[in-house]
Amino acid sequence: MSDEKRKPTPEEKAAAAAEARAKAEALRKLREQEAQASQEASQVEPSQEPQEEVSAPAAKPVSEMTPEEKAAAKKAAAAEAIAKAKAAKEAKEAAEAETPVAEQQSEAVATPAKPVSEMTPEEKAAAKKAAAAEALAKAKAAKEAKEAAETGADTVDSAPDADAKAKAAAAAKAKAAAAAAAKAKAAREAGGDESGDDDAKAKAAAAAKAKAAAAAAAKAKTAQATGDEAPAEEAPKAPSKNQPYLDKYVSRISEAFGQEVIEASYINELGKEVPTLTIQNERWYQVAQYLRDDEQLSFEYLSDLHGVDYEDRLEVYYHFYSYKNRQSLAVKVKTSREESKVASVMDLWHGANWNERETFDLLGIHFPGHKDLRRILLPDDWVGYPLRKDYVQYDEEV
Amino acid sequence: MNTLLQQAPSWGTTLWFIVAAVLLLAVVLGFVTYAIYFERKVIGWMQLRIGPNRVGPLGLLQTVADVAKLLLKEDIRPQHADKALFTLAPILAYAPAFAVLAVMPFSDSIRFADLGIGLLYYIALSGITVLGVITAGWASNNKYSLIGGLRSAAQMISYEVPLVMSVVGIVLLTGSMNLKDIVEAQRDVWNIVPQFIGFAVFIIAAQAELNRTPFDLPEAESELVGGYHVEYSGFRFAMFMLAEYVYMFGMGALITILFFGGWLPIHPSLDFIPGIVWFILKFSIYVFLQFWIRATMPRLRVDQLMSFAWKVLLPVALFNILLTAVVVSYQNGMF
Amino acid sequence: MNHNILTTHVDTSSETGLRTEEMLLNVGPQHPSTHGVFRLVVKIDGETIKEAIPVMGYLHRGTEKLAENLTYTQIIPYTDRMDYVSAMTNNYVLCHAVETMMGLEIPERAQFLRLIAMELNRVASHLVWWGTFLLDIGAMGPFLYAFRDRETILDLFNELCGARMTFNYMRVGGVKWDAPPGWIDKAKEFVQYMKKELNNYHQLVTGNEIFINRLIGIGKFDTKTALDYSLSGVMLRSTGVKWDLRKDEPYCIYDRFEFDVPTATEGDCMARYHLRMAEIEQSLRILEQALEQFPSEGEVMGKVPRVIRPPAGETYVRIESPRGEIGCYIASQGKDKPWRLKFRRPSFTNLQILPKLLQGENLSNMVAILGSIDIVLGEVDC
Amino acid sequence: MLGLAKGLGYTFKKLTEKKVTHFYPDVPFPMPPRFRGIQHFSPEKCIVCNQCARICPTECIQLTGKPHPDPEKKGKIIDTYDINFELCILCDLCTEVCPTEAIVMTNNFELAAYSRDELYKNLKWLDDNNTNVREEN
Repeated sequence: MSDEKRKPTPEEKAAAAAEARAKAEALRKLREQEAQASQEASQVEPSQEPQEEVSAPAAKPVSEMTPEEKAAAKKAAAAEAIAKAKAAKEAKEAAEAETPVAEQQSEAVATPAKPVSEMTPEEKAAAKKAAAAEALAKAKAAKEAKEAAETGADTVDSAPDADAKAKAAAAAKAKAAAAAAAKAKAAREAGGDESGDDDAKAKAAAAAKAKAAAAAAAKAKTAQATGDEAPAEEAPKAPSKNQPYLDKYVSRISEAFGQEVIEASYINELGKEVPTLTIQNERWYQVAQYLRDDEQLSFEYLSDLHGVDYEDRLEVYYHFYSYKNRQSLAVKVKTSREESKVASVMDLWHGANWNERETFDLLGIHFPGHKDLRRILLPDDWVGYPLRKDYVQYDEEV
Repeated sequence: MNTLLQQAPSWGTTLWFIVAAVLLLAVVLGFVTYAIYFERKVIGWMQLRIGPNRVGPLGLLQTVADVAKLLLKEDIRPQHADKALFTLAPILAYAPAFAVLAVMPFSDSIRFADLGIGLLYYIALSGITVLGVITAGWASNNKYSLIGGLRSAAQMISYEVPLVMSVVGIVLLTGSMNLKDIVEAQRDVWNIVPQFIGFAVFIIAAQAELNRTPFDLPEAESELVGGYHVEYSGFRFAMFMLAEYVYMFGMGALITILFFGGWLPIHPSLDFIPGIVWFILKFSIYVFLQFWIRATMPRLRVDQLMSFAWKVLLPVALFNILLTAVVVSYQNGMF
Repeated sequence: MNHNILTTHVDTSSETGLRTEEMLLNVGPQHPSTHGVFRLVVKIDGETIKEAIPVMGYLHRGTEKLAENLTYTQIIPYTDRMDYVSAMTNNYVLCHAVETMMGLEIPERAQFLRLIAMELNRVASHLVWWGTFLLDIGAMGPFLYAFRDRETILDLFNELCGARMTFNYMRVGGVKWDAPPGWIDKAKEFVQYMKKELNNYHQLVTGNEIFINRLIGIGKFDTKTALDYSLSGVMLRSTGVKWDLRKDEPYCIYDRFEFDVPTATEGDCMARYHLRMAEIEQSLRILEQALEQFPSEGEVMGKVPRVIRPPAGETYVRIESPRGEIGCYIASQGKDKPWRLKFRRPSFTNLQILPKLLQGENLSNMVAILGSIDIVLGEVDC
Repeated sequence: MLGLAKGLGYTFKKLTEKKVTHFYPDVPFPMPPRFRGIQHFSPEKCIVCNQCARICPTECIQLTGKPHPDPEKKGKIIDTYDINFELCILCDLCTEVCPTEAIVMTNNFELAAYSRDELYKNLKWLDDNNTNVREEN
């Protein structure tokens, strides 16, 4: 539901119209899916356990899961989601016991016809599942949602009727979903470090276990959900429009350098579906060169370069653009915090020059190969790297 | 005045000279004060502002207050500046600007020295100002000053050539370098008509000589911050400021004399209006033009400036001399 | 600063036998033409620049570090202070990034208000550029004319959001204020006025021979260099690349309006001048349409959770600011505060080409080239 | 030459045009109703919820509450309330979150002072700053 997505390109319009017509069918399909999923889930469940532990407390982004993980998670979650209506209640209680922040959350749950837009993608998707059954029963909710959808008014101009209908259905689902979403949040908070309340934690822990898997699964689903909800339902695995590009990049790079240089590859659903690669640090320079020079890739424009401190590692984020192919690509290169080193790409893209200096200045990442690596924003005699999470300002008197 | 000049020097006459000089200085300072005031006003009006309006009625005392402030300011000299030259530079810049006024005939009766080579005197003395500017640039021990000083030297020397060349036509026409004779020779028609090419060259070169927009490179504030006078403050800075405006006064007077017929009226029938009024009127138009240009024009680049002087102005001025010479010879019946 | 520029070269072996010396000139941080507190150390031989080293950071406030301890709503006022000449686009890029992550839906009316505010701000920004650029070139009149017209825009903003430059107008999910009564009509009036006034600007400056001669062929580069140096906005378009994020990766509701992306092929200061002037025209064109189609009623704030918590993950969005491509990267851990916030500042990136452009140029061209890049130091130093 | 002449023509026309400058400070500069000026604080409305201090991006608001003097009543009343205008960026967030409109914006904006200490405004000062109070908040 990002900005872009709301603007109806011709294809999207057509799709929306088609969806509206096939709405009833879609819903039926969804139910089938759920039934199927619940069967599958029972098979995959054991393998699911360790993952939810990882994903729940640290809120591990989808981005770091391999496709297989994602798929597995989804299946498991689908099954659990059905049983979630009940859990929602629990979560509410848990939330109430929590900090004021959590209270606000539960307030949000109570408001009727809460639009999808308020939920984070993973919640949305999770909610959708849980809601599907409820939604059918709730004719009234659908009506409310319709109104909400109309005020939202995105694709009003094209086939307003059909559109609104489709939206109403979606919104109805979303409404029921809100309950589940809140639960997800509560669970995550309990898991995370925000709430110090032991009581709440204990309560939430139960919910969290059931929930986390669902959330993880949901994330996988958002890939399709971001665009439009109906297609996601029709074809749950419908890949992002950028999936072919990602596949192309992966195959080109693997052909040239072998599989192992790509540590991970995925579509970043939160970031306008940009294909994202994580490249092995040691081979980065060669890969970078290839990215720029290869005919089919030709990423001649470096839009952004900066570093992120993830506490256990540092990452350098590159955002490339190819004016030839009109395609974006995000690349991440990891490095250790102690001996941070990422090959400089300054001689490939001159625009990296100051950006690398800035990254060095603020995060202390070294760029071997950079010709003039010195501080750029801070004074030359500054001590420490401010954007590191453990940074404390140097005080001469201490 | 003429009688005074021809008398043998005595205490009495010397006193008279001094009084007259002080009087002229007062007039010139008054002019500078209000030239600055009007410059700010005119440019303000053109830029949809109202200009100075806080000190005195209509802001008339604004410049007075500014000058008072400059005179009362601490005299600051940069530590590694050349002490002697730093002190000398403003005087060098100012003195010739004032000295050239000695030969200006403001009207039939109001004038000082009546030199046979008045024009030459003016040109020769005004060339000294550039020395002051270079000295200031060098002595300040500041890189911006130095660049400004050097730009100024290059510019002033380059533009002096077309400036001189452009008035040769008038000298040819008049047959005299005496400024009074030149004015008298314009009874029938002002020199601006027969000498239009010369006038165009002169007014451009004069603009460059004055370091005024669009030729204000030596002090280009957006490039050199302030150019040669960047390190000057207080009354020394006031001297430079004064030199600039007095020089403008001189140049305005010269142009009025050379091209606009000095104190002569537009038409002989308007003779009842005193000559000095005509002079001031014509002179004011030129000064207004200065302000007007300053409100409109961007600045030239230094290399364009030089090539413009040598490749455009000088040939045009030479052509003007040739043309005038031919015409004058024809009139004298040589052909 | 341990850089080779500090060693100047003394030429004793010249053919003339004259001893010449290169000179280090410190331009800035207090210099009228550096548009803020930017410093350039230039090595000059006479008036020819041999080498130029930009030094910046005098206005570095650590926005990115501060943001790590602020909620998203609290960061918005900080973005006002980055590119303070065009704060609306900064507001927008942050909100847009958060909205992209959260998948929020923005009400129609808010979208229009955002677009109108951004385009007005683009006009205002270009007017500031026009005025200051000409001030650099040595003409002081245009500066005041430009600021007079910008004043009208700032007054409009003042009425809209209660501030003239630091708007803090946009919020995640919408905008803070609806347009006050009569505001749209005033904006319409301004657009009509500005269209006419723009011709006067051209009359005053564009045909001026001195001006033309100072800009033609100065600060020239080609498309390949532009891409290599990650240039964006007018800097890129002046080399012939037809690229405007409003057109090519439409955000907000730009795809509903008709406008052109002016391009030039010369890649010099003159081309950039003409492009910016043409961009004002196009912005006015967008404004005309947007103000005409402005919905008569509707919400200005979408349904947003009380506490804004983007899901864990990261996003990078980019939009077209008056200076080029402004990007916002957010790494979120699912908290109400960003884990890492990074702005891709067009001024910073565009400035990188400066040392290359200045090489071998005259000192007078330095200010023209620097002016034509159009930097805002609040953004360079962030 | 034509370009130069055109430019001169333009500036000459402006010579007589109406001037656009204001006579500030002789004539006060009217600000639109939404203008974000110095805050006005009404202590009787404050419920000491601390939201303004928490939302402030520059942490320039400091407040303390004390128990309600009337023992019958619950809750707190405001004791001290300081805004440090060295830091305040008048971003409007405090007035936005205030549930009781105890803190509101005014149209006053003249803050210049000779000493930094004068920029610390306490409860009384903020309470007395009650002219031109903004209506919409």
